[in-house]
Amino acid sequence: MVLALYPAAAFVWLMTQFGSVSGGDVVSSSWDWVPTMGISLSFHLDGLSMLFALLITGIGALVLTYAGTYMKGMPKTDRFFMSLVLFMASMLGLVLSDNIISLFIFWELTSFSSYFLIGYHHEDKESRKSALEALLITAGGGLALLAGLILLGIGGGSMEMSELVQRGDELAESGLFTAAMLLIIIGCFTKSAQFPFHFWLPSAMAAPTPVSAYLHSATMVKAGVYLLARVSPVFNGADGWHALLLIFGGITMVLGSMIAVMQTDLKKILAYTTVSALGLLVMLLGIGTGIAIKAAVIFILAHALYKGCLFLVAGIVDHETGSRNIRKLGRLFKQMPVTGTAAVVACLSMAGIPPLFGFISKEYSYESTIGMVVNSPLTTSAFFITGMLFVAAAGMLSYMVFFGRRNKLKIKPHEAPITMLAGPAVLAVLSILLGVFSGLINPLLDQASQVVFPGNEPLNMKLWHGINTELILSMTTLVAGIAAFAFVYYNPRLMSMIEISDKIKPSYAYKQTMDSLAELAKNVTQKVQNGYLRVYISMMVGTFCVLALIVLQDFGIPNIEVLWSDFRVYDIVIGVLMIVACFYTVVAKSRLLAIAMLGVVGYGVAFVFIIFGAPDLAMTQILIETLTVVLFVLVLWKLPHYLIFDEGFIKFRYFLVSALFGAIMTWIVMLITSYPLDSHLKAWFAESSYPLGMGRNVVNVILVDFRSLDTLGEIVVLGIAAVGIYGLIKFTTENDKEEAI
Amino acid sequence: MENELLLVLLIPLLGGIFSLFFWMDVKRQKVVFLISTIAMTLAAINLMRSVLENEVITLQSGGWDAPFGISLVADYLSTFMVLLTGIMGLAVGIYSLGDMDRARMRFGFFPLMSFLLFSVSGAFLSGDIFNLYVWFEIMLISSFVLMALGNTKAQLEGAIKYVTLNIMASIFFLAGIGVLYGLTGTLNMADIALRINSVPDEGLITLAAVFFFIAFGVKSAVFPLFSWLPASYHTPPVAITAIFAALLTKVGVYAFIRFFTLIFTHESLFLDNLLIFTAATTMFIGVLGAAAQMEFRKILSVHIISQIGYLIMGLAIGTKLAITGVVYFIIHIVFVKTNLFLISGIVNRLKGSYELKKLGGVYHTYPFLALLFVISAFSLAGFPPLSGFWAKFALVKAGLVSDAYFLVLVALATGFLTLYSMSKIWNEVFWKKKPEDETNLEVETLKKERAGINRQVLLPVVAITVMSVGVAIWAEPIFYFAEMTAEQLLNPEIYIVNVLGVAQ
Amino acid sequence: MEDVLPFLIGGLYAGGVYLVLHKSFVKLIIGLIILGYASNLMLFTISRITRGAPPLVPEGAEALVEPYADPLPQALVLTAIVIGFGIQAFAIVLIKVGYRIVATDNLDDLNTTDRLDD
Amino acid sequence: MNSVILSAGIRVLIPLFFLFSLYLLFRGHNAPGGGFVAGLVASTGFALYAINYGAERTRRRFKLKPIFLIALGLLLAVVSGLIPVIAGETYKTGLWLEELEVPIMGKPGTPILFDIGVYLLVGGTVLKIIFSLWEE
Repeated sequence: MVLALYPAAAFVWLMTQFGSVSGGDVVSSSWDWVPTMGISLSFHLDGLSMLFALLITGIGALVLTYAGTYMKGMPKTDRFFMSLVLFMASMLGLVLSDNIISLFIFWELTSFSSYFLIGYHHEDKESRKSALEALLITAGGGLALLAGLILLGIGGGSMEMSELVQRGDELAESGLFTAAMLLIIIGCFTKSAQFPFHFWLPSAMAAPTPVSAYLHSATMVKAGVYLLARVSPVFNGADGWHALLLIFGGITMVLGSMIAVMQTDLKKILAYTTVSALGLLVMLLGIGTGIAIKAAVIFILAHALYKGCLFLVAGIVDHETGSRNIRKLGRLFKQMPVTGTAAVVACLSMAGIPPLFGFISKEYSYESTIGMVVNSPLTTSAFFITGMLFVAAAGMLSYMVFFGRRNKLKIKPHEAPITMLAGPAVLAVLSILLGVFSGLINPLLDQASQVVFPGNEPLNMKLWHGINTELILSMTTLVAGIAAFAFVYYNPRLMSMIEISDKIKPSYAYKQTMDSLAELAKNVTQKVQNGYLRVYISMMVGTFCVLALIVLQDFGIPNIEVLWSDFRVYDIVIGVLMIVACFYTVVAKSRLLAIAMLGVVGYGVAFVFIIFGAPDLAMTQILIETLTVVLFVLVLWKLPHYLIFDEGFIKFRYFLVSALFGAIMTWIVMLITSYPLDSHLKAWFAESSYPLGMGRNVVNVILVDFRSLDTLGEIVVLGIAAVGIYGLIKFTTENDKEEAI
Repeated sequence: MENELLLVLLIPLLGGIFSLFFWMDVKRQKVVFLISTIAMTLAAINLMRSVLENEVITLQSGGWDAPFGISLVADYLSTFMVLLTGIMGLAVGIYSLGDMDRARMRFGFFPLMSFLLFSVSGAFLSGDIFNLYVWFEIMLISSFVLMALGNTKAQLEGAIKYVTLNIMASIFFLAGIGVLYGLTGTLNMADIALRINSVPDEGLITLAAVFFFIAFGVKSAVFPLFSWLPASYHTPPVAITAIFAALLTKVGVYAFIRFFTLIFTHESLFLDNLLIFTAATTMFIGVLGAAAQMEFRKILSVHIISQIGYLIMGLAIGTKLAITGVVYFIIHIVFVKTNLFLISGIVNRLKGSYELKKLGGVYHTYPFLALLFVISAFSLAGFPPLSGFWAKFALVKAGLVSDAYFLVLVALATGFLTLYSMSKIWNEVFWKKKPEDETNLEVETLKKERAGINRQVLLPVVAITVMSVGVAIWAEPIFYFAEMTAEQLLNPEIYIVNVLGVAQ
Repeated sequence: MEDVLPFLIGGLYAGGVYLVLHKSFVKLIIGLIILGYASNLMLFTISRITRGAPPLVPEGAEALVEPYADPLPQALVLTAIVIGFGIQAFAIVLIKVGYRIVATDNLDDLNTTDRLDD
Repeated sequence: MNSVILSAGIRVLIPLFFLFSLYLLFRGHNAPGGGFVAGLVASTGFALYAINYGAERTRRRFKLKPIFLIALGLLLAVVSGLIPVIAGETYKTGLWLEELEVPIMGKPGTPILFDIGVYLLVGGTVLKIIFSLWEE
């Protein structure tokens, strides 16, 4: 409750700026955050930001007050309020940011904090699912948005929105323009629940009602609309911009309102009408004429006022009666007169009845579609259908809950406490007040429309425009809407009358996508990570062979003719002996033979060292070889009897891989040794060993002096190996006995 | 100056040696380890200070001029990696004081950790390819032993694969050293960088690069060479996994960066494409692996792979901005990934399991732990304003500036799947109610809960979280440093001149 | 012999890889050891070899007298041999202990740690 | 394995092995040999002893624990590099007593000290491994 003071204070501060911003001034401040990356925290308060900021702080204060009572007695409210305040702050940051990256940061923060708000009832599986759905969709769109914003920044050469909007032409030529636009649109569509991403919003009704009232009517879902409005000076007129917004906005709008009237859950009705309203806004932005922008700006405010109010009312009803089913509710007005009045006022605004603010908004909408150049009958009828269904929905929300049939409730409802009533009451009063005295808000909305559509004609809201096409349309809508409501009212099974196959719903597509993603993840992982060591090894060796062959194809097969030029018998003998021993090691059927042959190979290597002037190596090799064989013998009798034989085909495949590998290595050695070696090191060691290193055995001098660091490392390896072997052998057997060695 | 460099290596080495003298005396080993790791971190800070002043510090071991002896080189990148090594060693060390079982301590856990830190720092500082091989081998043997220490069935199974595949990688490494020496007749990296231009055919250099690609590819766990990692990383106690996750694959990546900015700088379409392919597949297949797992630590381990993909992506793009992103990304994942591992360990202490199915309800009972997890997990998923966002942002921007749209697409999709896998953990471990059917486990759990969180295990987690949030909020100095590092890496002359004295 | 060595190296590499691709514990370790020989020999050979003439400074002389073998690769190979020994020794014991605890003689059975649990 | 002849033989052999290993160690700087090879030879001697008398008795006979040898060897190797640092030189710079000429070894200096460290460590390592395996 006390928390409500923060947004209230911010609201008051904003109001102090009201005059100057309405006058067209821009309040801004900036702080370099990460200049290396071109990111600053720069804030910018113009008409559009002001409109949103007022909504965020104003409704925020009301919602916090409301939630203080609503959430009483629920668990972990402190975490809840923490998330809510975080959300509020980030939402405010979003609409005030001028730097597109800091805007994005706040954008993501709203997704983040809303995840926790939607998942408040996290022990409930559905709640978790809804929260995740909302998170994944908005964050997925966020990724597109990030790419889009960066492209925008690269194309426009600035990260500041206020500069970018002035560089529309420059951007249009940059080639990144269309990509940036598409990506930003995707981001906004996900956030603002546009078709086909709309379904997360109704699911998000799993959140406590104050959250829905705040996030899902007035603020978060409008962020997408806000950003579209913000960038529309850049994209207005671009190919595809209008068409995309019109088509998707239109579908969302009509679909949303149609589904809304088929619902019985109060919050679901509100959610779908919100979806529809967001579609309407996107569509208006898509029309993009001066008048459409005005309509959009007005509708943003109108919708926030009545929808916020209705959500709060729904919360009160739910709270006091324990039910949100409109078929079970009814005649609550007597017990809840204040709530009922607020709801009725809000519904009238929603239905677009004068003198409420919603009426003005509807007039402007009609005006903008009538003024459209192309397709106006189609858009007009879309508006008409939506308007009609809005009227019906308004009837459902007010008449069916507060009047109409007797309710089927077990408990006797009573009016909510004042703290909960304040919110809906204030919002309802505002709906009336701004409708009658639209001049109060006119300058601000005018500024906002100027921001979205630079050079727009001044806005001049009036309740009464005289009798014109818009008014006639409006009235017809009303009549049709009442008829629609009657139809809904007397057909309680409307929902089941129209069967829509699950499979064509986007939510089904989402589920399918997530499932198939999980499936794909599983399949790929099982294939790549199948648990067979030999497959891993062959992947490694195979990769090497492929890469090496690609490189080696530029080189010819080295010349082998020199091979027999200078041969000595014992060389050949040793070579052949080693090859044979190696062969026997490979094919031996007994462990002992294999190890004996291995020893032969090892001593053979030592012999090679002797031939080529490396006595130290030979000595070491011989000693090591002996030790290895001893080691082997020590552990051999603990090892499995030889050997499991693989099937012939696999064996053959492995044979091919290893033969190829061997051949490549031979090829490489011959290739490299066919070039002369730059031997500046060799010469230096030859000369310096005795005078500088005080030793005649150059190899030893290198080991203990010139490159003694290597030797140090080498002995560390040995020491660790000893510790490791000790641990391997003793760990299980003598776990905690005191150790003697 | 050169002794400042010496200290960061000498301290952990002496720490390890003295721990060996106190064999089986766990108490003294603890003290030695703690002192030496703190001292090492301080020495690393000191070295960083000094490197910031002097750009590059070189220690010519034995006083022999390069390229005849072995050079140890501290430039921005390597110093920064050493500093991270110190910090993570200290953090994980403190954690293990509270978490590691006594038996493992008695069988050399502390000296092994010291040697591991010693070898990792050595690998970062080495300026000589064969010497680098030696550091790799010390690192390998100590990680082998740490991996297997305890002889549980899972550990041994994992260790056999880990050991085999890494020995194979060493074989490629050694062969690669042979090829490079055979081509240039020298081992000093700076000297090679100079002489590689006179190799008769650039194809030969590419051939050498293939060897190192395999060797470092295995160490850093890129596709299709990463198989050892999912097979083994989750098997030892969590402190060991955490230090491996923090450092070992990063050494591979470091070697990649070093070799591909210093030595293999010739124009090669083949290598460019190879890196791009590797980056994309590693990112994506890695994160798919994480999405498929249902065990806390396995998700985290497999996920390491996808982040290596990001780092390779930066290297593949190769511009200054991209390398800057890579440097920042390294800080980010080292902090965040280590932290997540440690948190999984704490959850295991509390609830007695790593299986998502058996866990639940942690958010309810341990909100603070949940908060720590949320910060790290969402940071990993790239949520702003946490460090993961900056890391992703820099790389994505670098990709878009350089028209690497394909890589950016994969990177973003990977980010999405990362979010998916992290939220899976969050859902199952923290939000979900604890499954009630296993009553026996419950009793056991209660017993464990009393031991539960102690100061030693919580302190490092909190500290790392603070640091990771710190580098996000104060991203500017880090990015500034990262940019300097990138600049230094992209101008190898600085390195060469400093190591060889003068350009020859 | 200089010309035989590349083939010998190739043969050792091939034999080693062929062995490690088997399912048997013992073959795995023998294969790794052979691969170790192969890479040591490769490092030795590829750095160019000189017959006879170990790099020992004769009494009375100050420097090596031509022809002499390049001492540097020898030092490297020596280090590599020793390191290889340490690591192989550990691997041998690891495999032995692994065999005892995992209780299978088929490497293909070692796949519990990779398995996806669902 | 406790045959009298073998025992007697080993009793003679062990000092021989030991002396030979020292010889290899010190001549290493000027002729084939060196700390590593020498360490292996020395430990082979002890290993023979162990084979004959069993690890338990060998261990009792030689008071030094292998792990101590390992640590000592490492320490010696490190310190041999540190002495020049104290003298103001770079790490591991060879310091020589130039005027001294010892038979077999040549001039004594820190690199020789380093080699002795290698020798001790190798001995300790091999003993540790063999004892571990033997006792199992």
